[in-house]
Amino acid sequence: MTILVDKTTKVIVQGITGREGHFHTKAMLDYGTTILAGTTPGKSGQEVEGIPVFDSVVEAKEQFPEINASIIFVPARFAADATYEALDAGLTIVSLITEHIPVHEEMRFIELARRQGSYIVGPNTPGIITPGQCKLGIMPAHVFKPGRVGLISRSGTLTYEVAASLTEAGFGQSTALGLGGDPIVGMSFVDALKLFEADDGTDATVLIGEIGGSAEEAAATYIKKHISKPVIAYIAGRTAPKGKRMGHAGAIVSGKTGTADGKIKALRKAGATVIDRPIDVDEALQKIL
Amino acid sequence: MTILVDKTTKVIVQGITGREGHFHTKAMLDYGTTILAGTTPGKSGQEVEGIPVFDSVVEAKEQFPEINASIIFVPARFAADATYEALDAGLTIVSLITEHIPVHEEMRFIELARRQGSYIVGPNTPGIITPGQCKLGIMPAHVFKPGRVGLISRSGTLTYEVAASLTEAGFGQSTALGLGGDPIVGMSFVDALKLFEADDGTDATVLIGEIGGSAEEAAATYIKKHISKPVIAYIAGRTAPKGKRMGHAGAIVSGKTGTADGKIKALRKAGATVIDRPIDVDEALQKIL
Amino acid sequence: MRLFEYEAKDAFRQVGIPLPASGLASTAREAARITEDLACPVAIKAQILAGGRGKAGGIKFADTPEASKEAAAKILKMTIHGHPVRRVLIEQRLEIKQEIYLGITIDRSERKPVAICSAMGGVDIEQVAEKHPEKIARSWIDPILGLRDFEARQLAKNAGFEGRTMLQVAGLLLRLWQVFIKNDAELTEINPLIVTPDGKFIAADARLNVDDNSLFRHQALLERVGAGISEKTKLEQQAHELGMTYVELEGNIGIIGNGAGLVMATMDAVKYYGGAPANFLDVGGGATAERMSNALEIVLSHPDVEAVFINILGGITRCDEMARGIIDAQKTLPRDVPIVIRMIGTREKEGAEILAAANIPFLNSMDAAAKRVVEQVTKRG
Amino acid sequence: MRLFEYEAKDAFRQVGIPLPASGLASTAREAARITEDLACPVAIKAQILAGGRGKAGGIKFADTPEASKEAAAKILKMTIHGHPVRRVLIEQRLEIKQEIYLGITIDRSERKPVAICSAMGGVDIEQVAEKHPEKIARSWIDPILGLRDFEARQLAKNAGFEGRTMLQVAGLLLRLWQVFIKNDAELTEINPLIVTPDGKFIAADARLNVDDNSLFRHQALLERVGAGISEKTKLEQQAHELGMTYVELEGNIGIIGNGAGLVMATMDAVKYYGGAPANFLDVGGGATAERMSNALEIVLSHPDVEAVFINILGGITRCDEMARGIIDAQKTLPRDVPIVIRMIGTREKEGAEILAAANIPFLNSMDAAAKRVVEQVTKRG
Repeated sequence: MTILVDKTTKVIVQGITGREGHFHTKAMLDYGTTILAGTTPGKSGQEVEGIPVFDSVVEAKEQFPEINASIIFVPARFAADATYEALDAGLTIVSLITEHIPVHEEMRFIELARRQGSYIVGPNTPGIITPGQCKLGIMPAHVFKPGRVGLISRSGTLTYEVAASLTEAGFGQSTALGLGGDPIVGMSFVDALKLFEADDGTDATVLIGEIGGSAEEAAATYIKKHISKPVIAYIAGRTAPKGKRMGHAGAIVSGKTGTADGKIKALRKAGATVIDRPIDVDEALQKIL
Repeated sequence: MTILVDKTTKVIVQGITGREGHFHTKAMLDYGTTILAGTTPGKSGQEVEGIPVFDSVVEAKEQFPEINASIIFVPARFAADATYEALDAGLTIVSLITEHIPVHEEMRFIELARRQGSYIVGPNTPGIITPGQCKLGIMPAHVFKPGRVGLISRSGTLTYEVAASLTEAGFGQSTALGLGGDPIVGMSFVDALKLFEADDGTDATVLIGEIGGSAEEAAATYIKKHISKPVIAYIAGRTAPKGKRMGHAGAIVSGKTGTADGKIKALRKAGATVIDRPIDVDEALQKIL
Repeated sequence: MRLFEYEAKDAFRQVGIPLPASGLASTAREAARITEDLACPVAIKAQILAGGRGKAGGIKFADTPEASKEAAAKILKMTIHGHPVRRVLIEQRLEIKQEIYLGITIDRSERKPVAICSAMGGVDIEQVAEKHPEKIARSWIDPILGLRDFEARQLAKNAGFEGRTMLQVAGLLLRLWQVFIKNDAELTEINPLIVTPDGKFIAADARLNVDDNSLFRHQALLERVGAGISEKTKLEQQAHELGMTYVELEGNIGIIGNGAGLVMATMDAVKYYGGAPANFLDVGGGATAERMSNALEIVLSHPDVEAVFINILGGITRCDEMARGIIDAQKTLPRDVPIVIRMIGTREKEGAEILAAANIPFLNSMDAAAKRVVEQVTKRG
Repeated sequence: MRLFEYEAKDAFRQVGIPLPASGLASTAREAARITEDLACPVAIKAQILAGGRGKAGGIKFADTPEASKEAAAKILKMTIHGHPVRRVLIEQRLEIKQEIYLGITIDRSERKPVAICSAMGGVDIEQVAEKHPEKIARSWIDPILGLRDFEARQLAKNAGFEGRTMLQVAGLLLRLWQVFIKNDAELTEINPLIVTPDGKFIAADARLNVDDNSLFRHQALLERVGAGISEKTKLEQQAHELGMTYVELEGNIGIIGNGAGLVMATMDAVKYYGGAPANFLDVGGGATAERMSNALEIVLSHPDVEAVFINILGGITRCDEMARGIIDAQKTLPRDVPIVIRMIGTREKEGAEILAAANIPFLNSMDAAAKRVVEQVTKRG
């Protein structure tokens, strides 16, 4: 009915006693997310908003074996370890809010997640929300409404922008997720498109991309081959200057991918509807659904 | 009918152009082992005893995809890499002859083998022989004869000693293998006992242990629970002095395991026949079979 | 963070990658003395945090200390692509039989390091990649296991090397991998790796970019960053130190927003209505009033800016904080330009009250705001 | 290879494990000067490659430089468990609130590193392990992923530490893991890790054993080995340098064989017939004639040896080589003792011919040979 999270999701908040952790624990609880435990090493025994704090995920799982998802607010230097810990404890959904994590650590925990089949959403993500059921993130909840449009984005605030447009136009969302703003992220457009395609609660997917990398090009290839549901895409950064080149290696690896034009062309060619402005999502969906 | 290797085994010799590699390639070929290829990085295109030499296992496998086992004669500094290479190429049996490999590397490639379900026999092993079918090792072949007794040993020369006694007494071997003389080895008594138990070509197993470690104690525990076929055991080192203590940690980890007496008691308790001298294996088998 | 060539070469030296004999000079006299010590023909190479110095005249050759002094004097007066040359590297000049390319970077789509090797190295490597992609061998590396010896050999072989040469190139790839790992690199390159007529392999140029997010575990680099030496312009550097991302552009409409994607979308919207952004400024997530106030100051330091579009979509970022920042900044702004504010999201009501109290209007729609700010500039112009 | 305490502490210092202030002295005068510099009560600790020095009087305490000088002079004259004391470590004496045990070694049966932590550290840790196994927490470490922070914290917690102390102990475990990895250690221990009355954690003793097979990648240690400093006796060291393993025992029958298991079985067989082995000597795999000849010399250097049993089972090792070695050795042997040879396996026929030509008898059965050698000694006795 939705992807990744729903009303059965049982959450642990890693870094719950920190400023952000505490603030968003309250916001998620207010939204109705089932949070069973939190961790901050060394602070076992405390409580935050009535939620018990443990030294480790494993200890929390001893008391609440039903925990299956984590949201991580741990500072950058310790966030990789928190992610390893969540994976090691067998959690299948990790919403990794922290930004500025060393990229070498990111590659390692993403590889580990891939091996065990867990999803890491992020790092540097606003998280995941299944409106009306579960918010595993830091997004302003009021711009989202339950519905049947899937929303995937590489950008945080732009997700809210588009969600607000959708909601205003009467199109609720099945699930919305930010993939994360870092060059390396756990979940890709392709991973999310695959889940939305299989989800009978989703009629169409809105994909919000931006310049840089080749995630949108990969999505286009995948859409062409495997996606039957309509895809609407918006690519930010058409007018942005070319980013600084990452040596010859960067040019060799990325080839001609990375520009807004290239991404837009690839997505159009794959059958997606590409819109020029976030507000155009309304009209595009009207035509399709 | 046998374990690990038989007449269908297709072998690659890693380090084939070295002195030992070359010598034993000839000996294995003489024995009838099917060797399809050899490797020595940088020497692709050469031949050794009529066997083509490749730069890498992957390249050899391109030409001979049926290769499933490797024997490694690569010098200690490079042997770990050769083992990673064999595992990466998907080989399921690796007979690792080289000794003096750094123990940290050993732990790593043994862990990798465990993950993918490949067997590493050794390091520092004489290898594996299924008499009359396949010799994937450096043992003097004439002391082995085809038959129905499985032979597992931690020691090289002691394996030959017992094999010679068995052969002389008319007990041939289904398969004989040296687990390797290093403190850390890939295959354990338990792994081998499990295979012999399942092998309908084996009637009884001879286990040759020695002081140090707790592999024999682990074998005893396993025999008691899972092994229905007779096990005859010989433990070398009853009169050896206690080895030098490996700090407090060594004592904490090993506890009371490691002595010949302890191992003998454990094996007797598990129902194994423990013999005092290698030549007693004949009499012991006569009684049992 | 990009390192200077000489810094990258220090990192190379630590893992045993062979380098030309060299010395670093910040004056022409030093250059002469180093050349005398080296006692061989030398290359004098501008040390700047940008590429393309060769074509810009930043590399010269000299056979004598006097010629080296003269060349260094010239280069040390240059500014290349906006970067003043403060130091030159004086290096033994090498005879070249072959130029090889070796590089390791991060493949974003695979989320893995990728090692790249080509027997056709040199300045034209990107053209080789485009026209003869088969001449460029790649190998993706398991980020947990790292580059193994056999993988390095296979990569060298795939690039066309054989026998002993294959082993030598593989050995250098493994050392380059050490550089990559030890320095938390995003990128490291040897281009060209020179093969001399007598068969030696020497890294003639060196490139090393370190992941900014890893600087906390590289004390020495942190100190250099503290000293303000980087490839960024002054305003970019200033913004960076304040926790924001700022990039200067050619237009006249200042752009401030929270979140890179939103800022890009804002620029696109401005362009959609015929305007031209003067900059990209992302205040980042959870910005404070002070940061917003700093952001406005930075944007207005750019003399071309005729109007500013502030686009706030509150998530972690709170509208009330942003509103306070705007009001604080307006008290001390150097110039009076129209500011168009779009604000929705977390604490929108509180933010609205703060702006209303100060008589500052704002809009809810990004699109409408983009249209308005373009009108402001057109009206003025 | 076992390192001296001060060497282990150097390795600890490099990863930031806190240590007492200290200095190394090889004379009593140096000890006095170091004590003066430290300006605090000190411990004077014998630096030997063996345990149990405390109970043997190898650790003394002093409050003044004079007392330190006196204590050092005494210790520097000692020989502890066969090891002459060449140096003493002069260390700031610590006040002790608690003694903690931290160790990492290799678990042979799990084929993984295991980290061990106990709040009841100190010299009696092994008794704690025996009587209160629940007081000893262990954590097996994935050899590819290494010890992760969260695992170190869990281990500290399982050992009974909580809150800030848990984090501190975990931090030290992670540093000890760095020592383990960087040094290719078989074992590294801090015992005791002292907690001072003001809550500081300091490694009072340090243990580090490096894997002999990894020495090629630890140049500094290789050099020390080259200098002949080790925990082995002179003969053991000599055999080691020749590529053999030799251990001195109490009996009178010299034992030589190829392969550790076979040598042990040979000793067991000698014992079975009432004899007593004088040593364990494994010539190793693929030994040459020269090595066999050296082996005989080493065994006969032991004055108690009255007969020698050479047990060769040819695999990699070739009987002809061994036969040649025996003949070479006999020409120059210091003493004339009966030598019983058992020989089968690779090139047995060639070996037999060589021995026959020299009129040296040999047997095929290990058991028969064991019986014969015991008879030889009994006959003589």
